[in-house]
Amino acid sequence: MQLVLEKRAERSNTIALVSPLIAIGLTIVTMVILFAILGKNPLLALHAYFIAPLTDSYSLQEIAVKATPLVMIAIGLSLCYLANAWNIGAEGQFLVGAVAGSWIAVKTQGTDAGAWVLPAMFVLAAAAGALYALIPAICKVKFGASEILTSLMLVYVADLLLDYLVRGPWRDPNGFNFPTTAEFDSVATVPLLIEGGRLHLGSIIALLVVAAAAILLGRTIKGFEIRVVGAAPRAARFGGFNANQLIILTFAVSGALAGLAGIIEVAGPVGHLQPGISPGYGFTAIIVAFLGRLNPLGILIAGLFLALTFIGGEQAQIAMKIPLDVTKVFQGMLLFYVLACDSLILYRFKLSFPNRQVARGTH
Amino acid sequence: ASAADKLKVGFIYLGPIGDLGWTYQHDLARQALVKELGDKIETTYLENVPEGPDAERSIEQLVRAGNKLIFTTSFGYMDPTLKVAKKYPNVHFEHATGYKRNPNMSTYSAKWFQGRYIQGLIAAKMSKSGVLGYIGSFPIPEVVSGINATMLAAQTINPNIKVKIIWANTWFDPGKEADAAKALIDQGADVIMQHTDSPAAMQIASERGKLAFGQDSEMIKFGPKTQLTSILDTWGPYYIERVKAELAGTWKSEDSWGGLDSHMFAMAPYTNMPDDVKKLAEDAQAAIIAGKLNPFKCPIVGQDGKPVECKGGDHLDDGQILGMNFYVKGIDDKLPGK
Amino acid sequence: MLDSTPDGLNSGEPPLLRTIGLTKRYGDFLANDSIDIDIRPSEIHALLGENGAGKSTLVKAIYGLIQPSAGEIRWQGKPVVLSGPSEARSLGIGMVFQHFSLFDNLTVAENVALGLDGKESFKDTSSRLEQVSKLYGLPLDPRREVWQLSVGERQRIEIVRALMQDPKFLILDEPTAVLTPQEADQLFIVLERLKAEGRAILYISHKLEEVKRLCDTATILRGGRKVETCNPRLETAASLARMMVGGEIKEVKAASGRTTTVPRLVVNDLSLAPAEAHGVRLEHISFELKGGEILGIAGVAGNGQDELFAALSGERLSKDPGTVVIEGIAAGHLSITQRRKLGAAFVPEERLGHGTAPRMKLSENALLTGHAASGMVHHGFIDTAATLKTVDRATETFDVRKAKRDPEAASLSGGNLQKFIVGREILRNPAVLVVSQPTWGVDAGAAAVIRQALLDLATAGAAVLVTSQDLDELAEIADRIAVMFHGKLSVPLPTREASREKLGLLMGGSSLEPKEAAHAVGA
Amino acid sequence: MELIEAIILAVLAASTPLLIAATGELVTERSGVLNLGVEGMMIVGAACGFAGAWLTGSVFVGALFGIVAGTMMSLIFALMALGLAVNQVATGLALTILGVGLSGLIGAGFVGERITPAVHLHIPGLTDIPLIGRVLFGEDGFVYVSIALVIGVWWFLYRTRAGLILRACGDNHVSAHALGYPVLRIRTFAVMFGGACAGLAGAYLPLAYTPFFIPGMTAGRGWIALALVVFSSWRPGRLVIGAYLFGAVTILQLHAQGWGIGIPSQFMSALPYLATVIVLVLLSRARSGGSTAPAALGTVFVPDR
Ligand SMILES: Nc1ncnc2c1ncn2[C@@H]1O[C@H](COP(=O)(O)OP(=O)(O)OP(=O)(O)O)[C@@H](O)[C@H]1O
Ligand SMILES: Nc1ncnc2c1ncn2[C@@H]1O[C@H](COP(=O)(O)OP(=O)(O)OP(=O)(O)O)[C@@H](O)[C@H]1O
Ligand SMILES: [Mg+2]
Ligand SMILES: [Mg+2]
Repeated sequence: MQLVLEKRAERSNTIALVSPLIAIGLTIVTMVILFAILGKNPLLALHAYFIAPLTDSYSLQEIAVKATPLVMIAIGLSLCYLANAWNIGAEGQFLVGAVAGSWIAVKTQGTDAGAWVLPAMFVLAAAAGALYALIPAICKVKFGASEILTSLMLVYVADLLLDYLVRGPWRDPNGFNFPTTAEFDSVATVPLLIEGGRLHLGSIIALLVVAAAAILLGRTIKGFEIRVVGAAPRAARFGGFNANQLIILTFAVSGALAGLAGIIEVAGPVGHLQPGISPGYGFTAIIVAFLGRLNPLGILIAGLFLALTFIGGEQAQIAMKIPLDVTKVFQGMLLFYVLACDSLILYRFKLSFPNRQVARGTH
Repeated sequence: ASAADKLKVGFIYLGPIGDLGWTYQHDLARQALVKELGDKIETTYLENVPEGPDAERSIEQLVRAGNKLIFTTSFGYMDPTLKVAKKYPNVHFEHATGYKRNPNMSTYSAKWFQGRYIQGLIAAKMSKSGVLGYIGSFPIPEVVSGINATMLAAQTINPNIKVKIIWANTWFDPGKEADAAKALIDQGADVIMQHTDSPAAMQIASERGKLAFGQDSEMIKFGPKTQLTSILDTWGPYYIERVKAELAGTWKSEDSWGGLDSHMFAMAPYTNMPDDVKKLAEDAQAAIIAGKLNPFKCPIVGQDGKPVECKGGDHLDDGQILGMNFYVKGIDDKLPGK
Repeated sequence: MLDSTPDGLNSGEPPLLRTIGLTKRYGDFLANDSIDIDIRPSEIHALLGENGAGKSTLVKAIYGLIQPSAGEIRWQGKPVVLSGPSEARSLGIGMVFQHFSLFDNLTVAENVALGLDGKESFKDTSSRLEQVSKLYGLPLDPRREVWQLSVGERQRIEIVRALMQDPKFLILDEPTAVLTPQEADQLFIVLERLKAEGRAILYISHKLEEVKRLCDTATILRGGRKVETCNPRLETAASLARMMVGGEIKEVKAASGRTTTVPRLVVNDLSLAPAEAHGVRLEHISFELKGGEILGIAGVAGNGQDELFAALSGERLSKDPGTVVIEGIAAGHLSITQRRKLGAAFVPEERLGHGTAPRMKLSENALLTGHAASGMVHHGFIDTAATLKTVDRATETFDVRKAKRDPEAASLSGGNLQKFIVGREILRNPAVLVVSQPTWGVDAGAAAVIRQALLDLATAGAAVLVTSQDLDELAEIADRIAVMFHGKLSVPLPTREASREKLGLLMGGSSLEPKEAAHAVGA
Repeated sequence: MELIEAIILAVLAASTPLLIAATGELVTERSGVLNLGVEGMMIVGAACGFAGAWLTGSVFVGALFGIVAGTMMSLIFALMALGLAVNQVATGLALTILGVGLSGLIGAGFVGERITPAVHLHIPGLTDIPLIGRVLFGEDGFVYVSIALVIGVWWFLYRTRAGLILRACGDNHVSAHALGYPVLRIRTFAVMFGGACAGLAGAYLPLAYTPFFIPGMTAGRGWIALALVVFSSWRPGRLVIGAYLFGAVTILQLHAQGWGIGIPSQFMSALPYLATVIVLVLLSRARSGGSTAPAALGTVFVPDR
């Protein structure tokens, strides 16, 4: 017996709609088994993961806060991936953006700089993220160096750069030499949306980014270019679109969005620059991009969903002492199932039996 | 007491509980706490909580789950802890190794440099080559003060003692720590000291027949013939004391910076050394506990040859130690970020 | 219809291979519907049919590459079930594929070794390779890597590889599509010799004259079914075509009074280094094409036609703007989009992946080439209604058959997709149309529609450049024909002077005088 | 002199896991499959390898456990990327996440335990030769295995028919299929070999390098292995050079710190990564545009049947 794929003449839109549901269903079944093995009550665990975080406004806010950088970075990455440019280094671009934006905050600290500070931080962060992303893009376009690896290597470099700055030049003079800048002034801080909560302006920006990406991809010729270059490079060249330019462009945009996400995290929930400002956002966003099928709306949903699993994972840790590793297994599994089910959009799965019986059928 | 009215105590951990180092020791202390007061309290922990934007949420999640006393066990949790503390005045917080406090937020840390001083004495006695190897994680004051204390002690035995420092730029990468230990030994160091968390360096020293000190936890298992002693983070007594205070309703915001006298940390048994060295170490320990010996006793000469200002009378004051960012004379390395 | 062997055709000998009710189903689509065929030793058996009739499917099943859904294969009278090509090879079945099955980055010897079953050492294979290729007059250098070789040489590898298995039965799927007439003649000599050695050959070709000359028997497929087995020597090309199509083929009619006007596409001494290591260098190409005129470019594939197309379309730019002049404007340095704005339109050879993005909708594929100058884009935003209108108009004008209004390009059959692509360009009323292999892989009906459209476009005053390997097609529509060889273009000959022989010689590179070519302008 | 020997020994030890994992990935990629999940397979290999050695007391059994674990992980990848034709980049990333989680669960029970590490060869006389003795005759088994592995893979790829077929699959899967080679099955084996090597490389860490298990102890070495494959332009010989070069930069930056070179340690730590980027660029440049990557690398293949 063998699993055989049969290409569909056209992608199935029905499957495209139900496949995420099947995937979630399969993940839940697997999780139930895993919980049972671990000796945890599966129903309670699932409740902690999926239901509890949705039942109070605090958790909902937290989901939005957590999803904000993920969605923003993933939108940028999706543009790259659609154009067949493999930016794996969003984490580094995030950090560099955070560093560059913080530079303004650090330099204006204690001065009576006005309301221009935050916008300027955003602009500089986006620019720095974009420039940092351009390194692998240019290496790719000019020299043909694999962008997957160069962008990844640069993550480590960015991490060490940030580390160097906060331990050296930008160290808070009153911080007992601990590796952090001083708390940013209020003009350099992302405003909160709900007093006393953590929901901040960044979430609105993320929504705007989603909307802009949806319009870009769905309605504009640029978006079309991106999609064609990725889907059929030769046809794209025939259409007059320059793949190299698009690699540069999508890398720059995704770097800019990652950088912006970086400064929003630093000037928002964190409030100062320090090592470890990213719990792997740049990498998690890759999952978000794929979970969302590289579609802006999908990414928004996927980002919120993944954020839910983080919050839920914590609540499961607290309520049921389920180890954090289970959440990771669960995220990996979810991604596998989504990818596998999406394969159904293009293919039919068939079980074939050794041909000896089939071929004799009519005899 | 029934489950409902048990006191809920929460912990936020930086690493996995299995890191064999920092987080591992905190969790051992939590277990000791459960053993001692298990019928009156219920503990919960969140592991692997990064020191970034997630920390605040994780702490708040513990609050919302009903924890009344919360230990946040790494420096990077300082600001998030403070933010949550301000939001929930009725919950008490204990933050490790930081310096910001609030009426409902205490800080606690240990004067590990006292232990490092003792290690410096032992190291200088035991080293035949006169070269010590030091693996640093990050050049934060805690680590720098440890290096200085080591050096000041070692110089009392051997004024020409040398220390070679390698910054691993990580708290935790066993492979890299092992590589660093190898490099130090290959460059002539015969006593390895580490301020990173895994037992990798101990293991390498043991393989090479050199001597080493453990870090955070008992590492003698990884070097039965190698470990001289180890600075053990023994948070247990402190945790028990604070929880008892909470139970009794006497909890107050405090700054506990415990030395060897406070049981905040301890020295593992002095092993693999001749009796005279052992005696030297034990005497120093006793003197420190008795308050007769201060590792940062003035005069202290900085790397640049200029004496360091003595803000604490005859020794450096707490602020100078907590924010230490200079090397003492005799260290030929350059302090990163200077 | 159990035994369909016609009386009088080799009926004396038992068949070497016989299929009974062979059926292959793809989803709901029947690619082969209950096909019976007999192949006898010392027989060259033609398999004819339109594109998509199921010829390749049938031979792939016989070669064990795909598993039939139903039916039986008998080899020397015994039923066999082939689990894969290597089993077919061990029986004595060899195959030369329609699309080469070679490995560009491996050497000739390695490619050959991969087609054998590995019982001899690599060294022995190499030396036997040299023997066999000498024996049949198909010279090959075993150490060269395939990407360095010409199409003809690649074909040779395929054939030598098959011959080295010493097959009793050899299948050739359209082997002459890429050969010059002279190379094809050489192949026929080899085939006759194999026949004389007692081997059977199943020969797939669209070139009916060739089939009449070479083959003893012909089986004709239509829509996946066998419609006839006959002796091709007793048929005419027209009667064979009728059996294939199942009706008469519409004649393509040129409008009588076509007048040529001003030069609309001029190429002046165009030379271009190859873009890739194994590309062809274009050398001193010059010609002039007036409105109302169709210039045909013949030549064996891989002689620079693709490079010329890229240079004309602007997919590759030349440094000197004057090398390509469109509508009187030097355009050598302009991008494809800018050239489209000047009134040029292009139809590449490859439909899926070059002419269209396979997994995108037709409306999006309309946008692909229409975004520059067809009012589909306003201020960077796409006018979806306009793109859909283009699809509808192309559908109507060119009878594009599809399952819904706006399906994905890949879901269309080859002929229908080609009609859509040609329609998409022609509807833009181009001043210059450059089209490559307009009817390659397209059935006779659709081909007629497309050729008619090209003629009509020229009649309306456009300049049309057609590159094709099909000499009959060029004879039918072109006013002049030039031949491309090794990146050089011959002097265009008026169609009535361009005999098959002459063109054949030019395609083989015989009588091309570079000096003449360089100065040749117009006719 | 002794210092040089010591540095070489340290470099060999640091390079060995990279070399083993990269050799496996090289074979995988030569067959046309890009498996980015090396890190995930390594870390599971580390956890299972340690578990095996701890339970049985045998480093050899531990290594086998690691190999089996890596292979199992790679089978998940094969099922997804080959069986279900899923995008290979996404699948590889998912595999890494899954691996990190799984290794944590598996390893949780073994934290704090220690084992006796793999023994080093000692041939009296030979091992004591100055400078080269310990380098050549005093390594642990893994080092010799890694060398044998690369030589074996070279021999396999360029001297055997099976190797030729594997390279053919990576060059053009359509042709390979047309000639009757079971492309997906061959690729599955190549992926499994890659998984086995990654598992072994992961197991090397707790069995020989630092004989205890700690979650996350691979610390990004899987990613470096991936970079090395590109660095080597898919040739086993250059892979050896690349792995040892990377190991050398890693070790030498530590020595440089020990010698007291006044460059920020962060910069020194960043050196191996920067060096990788620069070398990748230089190599790609030297190839003047054309890549030597297997032509079918990373592309989906669904055969007709
Ligand atoms: N894997 C497949 N799945 C679905 N349909 C297929 C598949 N392979 C072939 N077909 C369809 O089967 C039909 C027969 O194809 P086949 O390749 O046998 O045609 P052919 O007679 O060789 O045509 P040509 O002259 O163009 O080579 C075509 O309509 C083709 O699209
Ligand atoms: N690989 C495939 N998978 C699924 N369906 C296919 C595949 N190839 C072809 N088809 C379907 O088979 C049908 C016939 O396709 P094909 O291109 O072979 O047509 P054709 O018979 O050659 O027609 P035409 O003569 O117009 O070229 C198409 O409608 C297409 O939907
Ligand atoms: Mg065919
Ligand atoms: Mg067709």
